Amino acid sequence: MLSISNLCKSFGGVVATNNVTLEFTEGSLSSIIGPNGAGKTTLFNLITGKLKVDSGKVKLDDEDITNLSTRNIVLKGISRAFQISNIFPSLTVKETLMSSLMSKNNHAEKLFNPFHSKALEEEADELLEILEMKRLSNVICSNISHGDQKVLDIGLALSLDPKILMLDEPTAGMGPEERWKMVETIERLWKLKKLTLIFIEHDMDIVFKISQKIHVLRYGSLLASGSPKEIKNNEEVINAYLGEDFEAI
Amino acid sequence: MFDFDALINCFGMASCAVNQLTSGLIIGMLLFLVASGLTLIFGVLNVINFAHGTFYMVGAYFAFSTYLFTESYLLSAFVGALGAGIFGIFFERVLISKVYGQDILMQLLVCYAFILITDDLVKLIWGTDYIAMGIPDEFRLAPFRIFGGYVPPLYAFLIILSLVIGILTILLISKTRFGSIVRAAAENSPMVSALGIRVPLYFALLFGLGCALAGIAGALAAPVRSLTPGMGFGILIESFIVTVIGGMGSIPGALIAAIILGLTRSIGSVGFPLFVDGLMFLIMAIVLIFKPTGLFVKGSPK
Amino acid sequence: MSTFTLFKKDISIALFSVLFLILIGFFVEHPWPKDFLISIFSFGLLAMSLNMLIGFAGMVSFGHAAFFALGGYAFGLLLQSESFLTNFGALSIIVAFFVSIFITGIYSAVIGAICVRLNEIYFAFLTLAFQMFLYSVIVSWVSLTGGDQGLMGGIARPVFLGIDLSNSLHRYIFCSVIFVICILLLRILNKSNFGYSLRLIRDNQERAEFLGIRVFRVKLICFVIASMVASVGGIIMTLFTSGAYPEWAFWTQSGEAIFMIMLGGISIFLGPLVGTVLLRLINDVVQMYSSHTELVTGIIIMIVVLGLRKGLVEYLLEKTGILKK
Amino acid sequence: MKNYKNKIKRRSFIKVAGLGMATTALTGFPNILKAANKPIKVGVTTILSGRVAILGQTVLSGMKVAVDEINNAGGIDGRKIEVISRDSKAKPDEAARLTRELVNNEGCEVLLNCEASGATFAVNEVARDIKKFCIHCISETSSLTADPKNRVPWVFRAARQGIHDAVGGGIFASEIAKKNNLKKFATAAPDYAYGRANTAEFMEYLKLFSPGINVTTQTWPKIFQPDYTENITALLNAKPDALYTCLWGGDLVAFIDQASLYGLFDQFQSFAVNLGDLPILTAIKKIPKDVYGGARYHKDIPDTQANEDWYNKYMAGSDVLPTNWSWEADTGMRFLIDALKKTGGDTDPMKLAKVTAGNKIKSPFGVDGTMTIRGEDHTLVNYVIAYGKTITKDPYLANIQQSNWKDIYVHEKDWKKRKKYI
Repeated sequence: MLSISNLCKSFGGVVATNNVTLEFTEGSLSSIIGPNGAGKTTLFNLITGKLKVDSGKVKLDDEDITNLSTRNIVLKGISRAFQISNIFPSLTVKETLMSSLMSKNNHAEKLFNPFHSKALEEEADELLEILEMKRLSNVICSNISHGDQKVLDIGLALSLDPKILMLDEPTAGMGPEERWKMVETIERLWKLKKLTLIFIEHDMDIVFKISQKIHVLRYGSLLASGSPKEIKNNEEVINAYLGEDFEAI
Repeated sequence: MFDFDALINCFGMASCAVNQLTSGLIIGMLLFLVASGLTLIFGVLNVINFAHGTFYMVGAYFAFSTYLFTESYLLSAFVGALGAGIFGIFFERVLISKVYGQDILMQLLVCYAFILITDDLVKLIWGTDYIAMGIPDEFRLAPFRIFGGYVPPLYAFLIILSLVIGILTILLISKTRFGSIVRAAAENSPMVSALGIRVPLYFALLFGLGCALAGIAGALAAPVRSLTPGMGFGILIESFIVTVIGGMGSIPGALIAAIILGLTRSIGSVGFPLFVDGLMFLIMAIVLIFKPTGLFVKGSPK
Repeated sequence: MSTFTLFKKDISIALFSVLFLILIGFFVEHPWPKDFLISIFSFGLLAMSLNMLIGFAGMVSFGHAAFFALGGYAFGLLLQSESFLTNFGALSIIVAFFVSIFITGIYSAVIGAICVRLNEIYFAFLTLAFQMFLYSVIVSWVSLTGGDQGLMGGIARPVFLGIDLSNSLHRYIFCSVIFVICILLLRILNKSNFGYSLRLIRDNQERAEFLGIRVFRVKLICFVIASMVASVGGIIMTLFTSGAYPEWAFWTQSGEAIFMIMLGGISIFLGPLVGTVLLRLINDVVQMYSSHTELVTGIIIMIVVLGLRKGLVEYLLEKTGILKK
Repeated sequence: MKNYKNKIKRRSFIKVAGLGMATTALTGFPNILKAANKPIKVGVTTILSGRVAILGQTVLSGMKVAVDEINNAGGIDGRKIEVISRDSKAKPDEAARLTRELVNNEGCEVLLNCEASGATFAVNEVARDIKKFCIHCISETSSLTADPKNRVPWVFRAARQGIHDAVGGGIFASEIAKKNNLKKFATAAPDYAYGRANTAEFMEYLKLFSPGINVTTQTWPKIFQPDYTENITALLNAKPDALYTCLWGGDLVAFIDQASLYGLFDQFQSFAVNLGDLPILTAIKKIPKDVYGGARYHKDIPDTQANEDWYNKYMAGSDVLPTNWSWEADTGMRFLIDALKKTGGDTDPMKLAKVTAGNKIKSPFGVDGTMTIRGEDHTLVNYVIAYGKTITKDPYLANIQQSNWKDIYVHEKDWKKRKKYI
């Protein structure tokens, strides 16, 4: 479904992504792991159009989407959530989702249509239901808990009706209990919406529990790819993780 | 609008070339002193001191009063700088530090209010009248003649002095303990506080230093520029242009940009006298469009 | 469903306001309230449209008054042109009105296309640079604009549809209607889908992009609309003073508009309008009782900024518990 | 007087303030109290803040001389003159707005407009609109009254007019140019309407009276520019025989100080039309010798007892020296008072206009002790236009020559024909 081939990116001489080739099949749940500075977030940024690719290709269903604008990539069905929850502080939870749905419906530039319409509100309510966030609908986003902000962030990505959902460290900054609740939410949504899901994660317990496939990056290059079982037994991965970078995980 | 013949003629004559180049330098160097303070404050405190021209004015008025009593140009320049510096520290501690890290509009308004208040205070103290300090006797000399061009001794002195002050400032920021603390605090102020250093004190001193630079420019120029309440306004706009072109936070950038501006004006007065201001804003716009961070600062805007 | 039915409430408030303003015109003999209100209409539109940039979209412009001036100058110049007046006769005012807004729209689209790519302080400085550039042009193009003396000799105000704009009552009513229409337009834009796109951009431009918002386009549209509304303010001022002046394009005019916004509060829709009224009153009252206008105004600003740390309207609403934050 | 008035008003302000601004806004500004023998209120807008605030100050002090005289003499049929002034901050739209407000709220019945040119044109339109008698006291722009398009039946000018100065100055300078064989002229003028028009008119008449003169270099510093170095060196490069400048106020002071550093005044003859204002002459620490300057206001020009008396009265009520604007404001006020006397205090604009057109009053600033506001174009004539040469000691100007108004009238008429004003 999504395939990237020979992707390269460097910043003023520092290589951030080095000749990475990966394949994500439809409906799969894959994770990307690697030490800090391995180029995981850069990879996300290259796929979603936030950064321009130096060389290499990104393809979605055999269509070349390399270096398209963020908006066009979103329209093609790839959306993402962020490492640090990335929301709209002055809007309420429901308004946030409504805004995002408005954008999906391609109504964002309608000058004279009232934002608060019944259809949009119903759509947002539905989404709130799925996210189990109904109780928060009229709370200003900057006032909800960190965990809720992260769920909302994912909700925003989900509201665009993506084929592929990319999550950058969905459990970062959470306590253990919250983490597992988040993992459950993610798995539930993945199944419910029949998504292709790609996520970056540091918590190995989570990674090995839910991933179908794991890709390991190091120094911008792909170190290994495979099922959790294969990765667990991969000599190079073990070395990498037992090496000096281990602390950083 | 453009008279290129006049330009070519001028640069064909040594005297004309000397006259215009040195006048570009003198305009540029005094501007640099003011702009270097502005850029320094922005670079470290991330605050745009819209009231910077006020300190130029205050420096000039302090120098004027000192000169009345002492008749000493250098002493009055020193008092002008010191006065502006102390006034700057007062402004920083009491007013502008209250809006650090806030909306730029808040900073703008605090500065605007401060300009209004200070201008009126100057009127109350020194009168609405324009005042001339007069050229000190030691500089009442015939101009130097270089290749037929004229260079007044006072201006030669000012160019050199401004350059020295500029270099000392750069050294102060890059080489001394004060400089390294300030730079570190600019990067990570909580960390530096944790080391037991009183960051607000250093910020205040730095702000005072920036204001003193504007003040000394005003004080040094006082003999040849008439003093009026509100005189800081014109110089403020020009030093903004310098700061934007040179890159906010870069003192060497300010130096180069100030000289560019000085030369634009001195060459412009021969070649395109009616378009000098328009050209200055145009240069600023072009820099902002193609390299918003300024010519001498690396990186791209947020 | 049409926009009219959907914004029923806002439209009825607008109708009511027009009615109220017209009643003032008819029943208050004293000319002062009309003069006062016309200047509020004019500068109010400048402040309200600037708040569409600053408050709705988070684009801090230091050069918004350029469009106010451009609208005023275009309108004044058209109505001073003999050939324009003979061509359009009684319709001159209406044609000049729309043409001036249109010219401002085109100009702001060009300036906006260059400026809106930049963020925050760089956007602010670039708009300032363009404003000062326009100011330089106005001041040095003496043969067209009259330079620093402004458009001299008054502008023609031919009667149309029985409306005679040299009559102060007619002029007042005409300006009130235009003013309310513009405010209603801003209100609708604020509450519309587009308004929420602006909020998204203001709050978090990067995330808005990842929601598929065309940030550049939305910002540019916002910039152009705000500029056109500002030009209406300039047109009202030109009608009122029967001239146009380069001071309108000077940066202090933008600065004053920013102050009006901050005085009222950027997060309340009508805050800037209240700010405009307050600034005018402060100005007038201080002028009457003190010769140190600058000192007193400066101190008042300090108190608002450092004491309240928000607009007066915001402060009062929060104090009274109507607005919770 | 002004301070005294302010004090009273401030006290009442404290009481009123309690009612709150909202009340003030609804009721209009409190000026409803009208006594039986109410004073005649004269609305004045001028520049009282910013860089040229000093000029506005000298306007108020100047007209105070005339106002005190009439009020001490019992006023006009028992009604005193009260000046209500506002600061326009030199902004035309503000001047227009304040003028309306002075009439509408303060109850001013007549207007004395003391604005520079831009704002004067704005006030001119307001006076036309609201039909109030108005005298412009400051703007020298010739077209204000010469161009029939701008003329309003009930509006007059009691100030210098650019074209008069240009003819007078042109004749004066041409004689010097002929005597000293000055051919190549350079000019330095502030880059705005006044500077450009003044320079063009002056050079036009200089060339007319002394053919063979040409302008080789023109430099245009910005108004309020702090530094003139590049303009000064441009002048030095051109090596002209003579320089003409119409810089004024603090700008002229700075220009002269900076030019002295380059020894500019030793190298060629200079004419500075605005040099003769007293505050300038006293502000410059070392006045260069032998610069020709116009007397804008000078206590010794004309050297009469009347002028001396006026100067002393002025200085008794002011802490700044009188300027050109002072005598103009005084003159405007005197014409107004004279007109009011003739109408018996009636402020009907047409009645006042009727007695003002062609009116002649006694004045220390008139050539023969009188000045006239011409009926045909509503502008002041027969005021002193004089030029002299700087000396380094008080009174700083010597060898004063007065221009002859007969010459001026002839050339003014030609000029008007050329401009198609008549």
